[in-house]
Amino acid sequence: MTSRRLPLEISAGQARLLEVDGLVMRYDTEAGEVSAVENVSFSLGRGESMGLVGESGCGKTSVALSLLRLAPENARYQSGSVLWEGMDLLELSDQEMREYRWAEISMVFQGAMNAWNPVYRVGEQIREAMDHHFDPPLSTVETSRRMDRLFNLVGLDPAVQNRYPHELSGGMRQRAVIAMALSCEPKLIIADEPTTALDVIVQAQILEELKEIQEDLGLSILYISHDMAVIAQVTDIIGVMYAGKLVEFGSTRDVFHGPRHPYSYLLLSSIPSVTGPRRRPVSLEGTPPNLLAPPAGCRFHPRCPWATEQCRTDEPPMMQIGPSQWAACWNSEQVPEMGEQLP
Amino acid sequence: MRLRTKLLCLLAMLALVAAACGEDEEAPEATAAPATETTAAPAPETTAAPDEPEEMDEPEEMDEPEEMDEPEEMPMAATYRLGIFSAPTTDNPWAALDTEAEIWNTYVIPGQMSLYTYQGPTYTVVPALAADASPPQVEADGDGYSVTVNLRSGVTWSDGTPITAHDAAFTFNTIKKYNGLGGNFTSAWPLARDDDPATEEDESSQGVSAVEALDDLTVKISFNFEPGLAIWPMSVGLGSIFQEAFWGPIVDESADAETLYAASGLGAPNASAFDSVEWEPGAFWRNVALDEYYDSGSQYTVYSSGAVEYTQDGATETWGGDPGGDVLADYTEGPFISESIYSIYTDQNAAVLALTEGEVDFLLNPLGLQAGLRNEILAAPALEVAVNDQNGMRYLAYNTRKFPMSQAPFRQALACMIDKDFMANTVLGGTAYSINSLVPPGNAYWYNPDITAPCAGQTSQERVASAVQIFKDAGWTWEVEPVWDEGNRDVIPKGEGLVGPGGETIPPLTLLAPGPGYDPMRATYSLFIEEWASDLGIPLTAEPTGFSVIVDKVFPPADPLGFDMYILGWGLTPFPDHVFDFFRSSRDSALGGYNTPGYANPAFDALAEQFDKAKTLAEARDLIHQADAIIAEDLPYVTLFNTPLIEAYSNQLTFPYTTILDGLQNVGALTGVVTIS
Amino acid sequence: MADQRSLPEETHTADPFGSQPILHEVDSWWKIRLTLMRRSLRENWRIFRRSKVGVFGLVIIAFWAIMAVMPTVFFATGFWNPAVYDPVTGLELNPPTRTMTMVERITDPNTEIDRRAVLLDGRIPDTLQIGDTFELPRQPAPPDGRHWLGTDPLGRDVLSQLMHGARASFFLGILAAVVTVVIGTTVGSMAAYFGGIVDAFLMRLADLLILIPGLAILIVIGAVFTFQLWHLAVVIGILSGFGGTAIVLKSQALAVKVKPFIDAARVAGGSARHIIFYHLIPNVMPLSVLYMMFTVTAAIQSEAVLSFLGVLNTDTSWGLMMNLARTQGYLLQVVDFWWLTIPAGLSVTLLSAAFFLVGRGMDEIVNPRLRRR
Amino acid sequence: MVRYVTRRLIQMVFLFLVFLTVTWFLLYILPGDSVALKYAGNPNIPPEAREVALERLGLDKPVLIQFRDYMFNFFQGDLGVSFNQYPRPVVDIIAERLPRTLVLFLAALVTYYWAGFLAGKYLAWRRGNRGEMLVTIGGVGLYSMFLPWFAFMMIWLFSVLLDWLPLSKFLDPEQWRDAPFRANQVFMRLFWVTLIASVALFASGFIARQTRSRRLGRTLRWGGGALAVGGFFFYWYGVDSGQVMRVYAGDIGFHMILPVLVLTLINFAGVMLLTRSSMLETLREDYILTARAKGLPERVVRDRHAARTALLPVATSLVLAVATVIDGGVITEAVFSWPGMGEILVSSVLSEDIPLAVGAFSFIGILALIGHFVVDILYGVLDPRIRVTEHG
Repeated sequence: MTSRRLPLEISAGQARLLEVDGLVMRYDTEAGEVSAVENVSFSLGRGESMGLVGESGCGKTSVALSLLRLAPENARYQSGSVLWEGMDLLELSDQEMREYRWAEISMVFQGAMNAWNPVYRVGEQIREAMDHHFDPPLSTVETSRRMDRLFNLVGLDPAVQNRYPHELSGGMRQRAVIAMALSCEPKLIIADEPTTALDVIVQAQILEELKEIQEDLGLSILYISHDMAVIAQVTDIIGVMYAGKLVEFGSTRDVFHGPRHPYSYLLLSSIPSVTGPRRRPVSLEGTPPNLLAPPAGCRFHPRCPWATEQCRTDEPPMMQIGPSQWAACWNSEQVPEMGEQLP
Repeated sequence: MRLRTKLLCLLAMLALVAAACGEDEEAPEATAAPATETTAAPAPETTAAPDEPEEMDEPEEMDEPEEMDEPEEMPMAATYRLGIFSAPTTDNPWAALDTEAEIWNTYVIPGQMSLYTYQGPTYTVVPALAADASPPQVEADGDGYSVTVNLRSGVTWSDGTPITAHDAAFTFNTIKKYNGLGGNFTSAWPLARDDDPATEEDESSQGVSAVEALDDLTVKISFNFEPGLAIWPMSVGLGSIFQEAFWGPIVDESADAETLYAASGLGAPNASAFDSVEWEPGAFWRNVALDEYYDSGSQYTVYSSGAVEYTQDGATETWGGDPGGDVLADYTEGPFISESIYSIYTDQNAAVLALTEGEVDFLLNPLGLQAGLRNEILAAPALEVAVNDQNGMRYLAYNTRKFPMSQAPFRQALACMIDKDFMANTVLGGTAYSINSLVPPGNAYWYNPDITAPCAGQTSQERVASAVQIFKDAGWTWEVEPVWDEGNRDVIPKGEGLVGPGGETIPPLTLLAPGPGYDPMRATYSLFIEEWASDLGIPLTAEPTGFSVIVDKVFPPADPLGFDMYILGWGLTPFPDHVFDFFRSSRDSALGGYNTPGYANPAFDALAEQFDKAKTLAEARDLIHQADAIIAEDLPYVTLFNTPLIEAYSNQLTFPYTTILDGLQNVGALTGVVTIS
Repeated sequence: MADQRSLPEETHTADPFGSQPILHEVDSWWKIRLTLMRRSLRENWRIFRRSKVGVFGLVIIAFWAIMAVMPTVFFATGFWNPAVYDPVTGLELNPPTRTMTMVERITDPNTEIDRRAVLLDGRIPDTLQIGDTFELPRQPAPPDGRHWLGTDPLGRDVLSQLMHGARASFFLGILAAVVTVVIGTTVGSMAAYFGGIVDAFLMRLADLLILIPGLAILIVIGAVFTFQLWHLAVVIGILSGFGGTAIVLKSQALAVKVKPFIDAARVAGGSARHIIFYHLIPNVMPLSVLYMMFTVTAAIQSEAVLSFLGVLNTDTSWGLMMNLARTQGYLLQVVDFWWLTIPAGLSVTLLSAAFFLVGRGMDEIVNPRLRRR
Repeated sequence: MVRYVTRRLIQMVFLFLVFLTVTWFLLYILPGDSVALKYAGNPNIPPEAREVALERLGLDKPVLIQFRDYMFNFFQGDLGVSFNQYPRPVVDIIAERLPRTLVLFLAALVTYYWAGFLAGKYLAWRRGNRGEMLVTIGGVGLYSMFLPWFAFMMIWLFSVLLDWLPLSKFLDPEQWRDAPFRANQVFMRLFWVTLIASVALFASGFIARQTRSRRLGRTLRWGGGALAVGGFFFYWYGVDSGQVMRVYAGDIGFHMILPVLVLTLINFAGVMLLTRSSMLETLREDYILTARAKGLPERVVRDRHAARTALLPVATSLVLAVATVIDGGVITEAVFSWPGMGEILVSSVLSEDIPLAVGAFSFIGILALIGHFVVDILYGVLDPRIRVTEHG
């Protein structure tokens, strides 16, 4: 299958910061080869924010880790490229890649508690990143000045840096994680489930702050979440992944209002809408496929209510549906409008 | 961080080691400065003959000039390095004779004086402090008895002061002060009870009532009964005498024996040619030769008859009868070494390595070397070997208080089945030899060569026949009589339903023996005895078990019927009064004695009474021979086997004799007369 | 499996029965349970197989298991005559001999006898003159066609002893392990389930057992009783089961205790005993089996050391073989008498290492966090 | 926290009492008694002498009185006098033996934990490496080696064949002839000097960790380290008392090499496998991924993040092992002729020397109790998470 880069007019005029092109990544396991990321392509510009959604195990985190080349050691990149400002990250040496990490792309990990090493103070762990990425190294005074600024930026008392991770509340920890992600002035932050473990109020605050920081600093952010609501709130572009494949891609607005892939549709419909028209929540039946032996044709066909014979045999390519919307479905026209009752 | 800490600690440790080892040239200076008390030079002082090529690679032996204060006639001055297997526990000679009566303490602590002493290699009793060639006779004296002993002049303590009758009296009074003390004191110096007169029945009331110094060189020992040979001279005559000048003040201050034992005895005057100067607990003990030893240069000639010719300052005495037979030893008293160092090896295998590697010259071990080392020590060019009889025995004991062990025919028939030579030569692979008498052949004076094993020299077939005959003669019967089947070389059928002459059936019997972990020889032996017993139809089960389990069942008098048979071993003394102690009815273990079989034989007891009163060695020997013969016939014990005592020593050593009962270890590896080339 | 971070969190307590808490009233309950067990066994075997060291250990154990069975076969088929090959009372009556020559000064102790050797060996007539030759039976004898691993100083077959020793080791190890598991799981589960005073009592008791120095206490007990193999097994089982294992299993059981299926069982009217034995114990069992393996290793080693020290009262064991070599002075004559020390020493190492390796392999089953991704 | 510690202390005392009681009675019920065992082999000792001996040792009194007296004295600091080395106080004997055992086994412990930790760390880090199986099997093989036999083989190799190291014992008698010190003084000095140096090292590292400034921290860390090591050497080379003792300390150190080597080879695999498991678990933690994402060099990720946290269970087991050093020496001490506490333990039990045996046991018990207590505290120091849970 040929890979096609998706032209994105949505944010035309900006230089592409990140272009992922036909990325195929597999895990070697004893049970066989797991097809974790299958021909995924997308791109992201400066200052844009993008969301990747999908169920657990659909490969969104694998994509994110691929950007940092941090996938587990049994991962193999079959084909495709990850271009960062035109340079293929997959071609870099380990040493070069290490220099890229955090300085260019940093990450806010899911489950902020586990992202902290419990035996070191928060400040130490942030300082550590700065120590390795500034050349010439920052002076001690400069480091602590920056540190104070970072903590102020994420709305934390700078005194927090002298505390241990477990001494902080969930919200504080997550803010500190963001501070850490910002510490080396990256151009892109990957936020992997940044708010999953938090209560709704803190969640909203943090998302708001992230958004502000993004705008202030002109950052790009790649959000990764299974929570459509979160994505809708903060992103410009959205990609929906299913079983290692990107099934729908487009501006957040378009995809939310008119999903054209059955999976996106069902995913969105499963969220009860509080504000929109009242509708019966639709449940997504079945379980995601076993990626050791993914189904032939469209990977979603076993669970798709609109599946046809073609879906079982031929894999649908990414097709442009609207001006800023693409979907990989043979029968995208059959997908009902949001709010319509299912037949 | 912790990791680095550990690393640095380790490095520091290693560096320290390297530093300390690498800079030996600084060592003497560092040592010399604070060296304190001893007479010997701090640095290694041994000298080797310069033409000895083997010594060339040990530079420190060449460095120092020869010690000049050694007596002129001494050919060599060297360090005698000995290995011992357990750390000494005390340096106090009193404690070493009482509570700390361990062989390891005895090896290292220089000996005290006594009136008479054993002379190796024949164990003849010869004068030490006493002047009379043979012990004077006990005479009636008022209510009791006494003996007056004249002492030699010129016998000195290691501090140079003469040993006098006052020291002997002091020793006795000290023992008396502490109510007899314990351990070896009790047997060497039996204490007369003051309150009630001695009686024949109560042996514990008999003893020494006083020891007085009539003058410096005359001591009078009083008894409250008429002592036999076993008490005078064999106990009291050999008892240790301590120096009053040193110990007197300590004894005065010590309200109880505990305080006396707690006093340090390092450097206390003794009567040997050595002084203890250094004790590093758990590591080594060092004795240094005296500059002036009273007996130095005396000549000893020992004959196989037991006689000893002693020449000091040109005057010759003859001890222990008329010289006769071969000359077993002919030597001059030393010391010819400057010091002896006793190193502690807690494992025998490590000690043997030390011996073959030349780290020590001799290993002091009451058990000698292991039989399996034969090849190794024979192959070692630098080692000489001495093999000797052990004064001991492994034996099978019957509980004669119980049926069927109470029946002599039963004991005899089972003993008849036991083929001791087969066991020793074949099963034990020649590492043991069978014995028949209660006094082993190595104890030549007392050994009774006429005693043979039951059914000696018979084949298996004949043994079965003899055993069956013994039972039949005594009126025992079988349901199925055991028959030897020559074709299968086995007893087929085995005996069944053996009953006594009165129709008594035999209850299941147990044979206790040390487990294979403690002594594989006796464990295996017990299994063979079980097999032979079952051939005859005796329901005997061998039960190899813990040593202390057997001791507990056999010795305390709580339940004299608590065992059937057992196998253990004895280590013995040169004077074989054990022959009577083990079997006379008054020493029944139920009464706290050592007659574990509960053997009661009036004829034997009568011999024992005579032995108590015996005055001469010849008389005592005759009684021992008779007693030994009775036991060999009546068999409350079946003596089984003995192991030779194998000793190896550096070929640099020269001993005046190496053939001696219980080996060279029993005479302290002859530190006083050994020479080292 | 695809995505490292979205793996369902595997825990120690993946409970195959958790979904059927009410099934215990049903007749087919056992059948279901058996099926589940078989399935989980198959799954566990699949995981275990991946651990090379575990499989390696299993192969060694299998080898020794065969060794342990062999004597029975040899005796039953008459290949071995018990009178000769019995490990305790067997005796080679016709040992190989060698011809020795009496010499003045020895060069080769294997073919020549020093004059001094006459004294060393009771079987050599002391009338022998220099130059005479003499046939001397060899005991211990080196390996030959009859005795593949030679004979020991008492003329017994080493191979037979080795095989019987394997039997003793298995018996000891497995008995100790079973005692460990029974005590460890019961005590751990009870402490976890009841908590409070029961917990405090049991755990303090466990602390007490941990305080006791193992080897010394075994020697004490060895002095009290006629210490046989099974005594040792039980004591080691109790020490390790009640001590360390119970404490680990208790924390495990505590984790299980808060799982929903326990509540469900309690709501369904399960008695304390029922819950402990049917729900808690099966769930801590895998971990306890792991400890069982380590107990086997410890038991084999303790036996060897105690026998070596001569404290234990057994007929045949590897430690006892070493003890005999030690007390007879063959321990350091590795080159000349290798068959007395190397086979036994190596066997102790091999078998205890094998159980340890199997334990390592099982660790990966029990502790999924150790598995390869 | 205070309440927790108090409660623990009370529990410890109670536990110790029970332990003492159990041990005492266990030894008491042994068949026979010290006197019987001692006199069983000597037929020349009359029965009266045995009674004298029994009375002297207090063994003629009723059991409960004996026990009461023992406990009463014990808690007044009087462990009684040894039966077998009468009238030597038990405390004296232990004081004679303890320093040797401590120095040897602590040195071995530190070495094999260090070796095991390093090996385990690399094993986990290079998981799946071809060497992994080899190292594991080799390590386990050594771990299950039959200690006495292995020790002899090593002695044979290093002392006989290669002749590099001394055969056994802890000193060379000929070198110690007229030594101005007793070996125990040297052992104690070795112990203290090394301990002070280690504590100084640890403390400087600890303080360095607390400081805000990195540069100061680094200076402190290395400065403290240099000072500790320098001080260590200065003591042995510069200070008079150290200089004089150095030769003797060196001799002891030289004799320690082989036993430490043997113990290390036998034991490191246990630590190695523990570290490996612990490290493998740690490597699955998210913060390792974070550390990598931060672009930290692999060495930093491994040592600072993975190994540091993986150290926790290893350190715990180290402290517990310290508590058991005394009884671990039974075989080693015998083989290397290093008479220490292990030898006491066995010989006192075998000769039924109750006061000495109970004394030695109680020492082990106290050490073990303290060890468990320290583990709890140490966990708090190493893992900041614990500190808080304790408060709450």
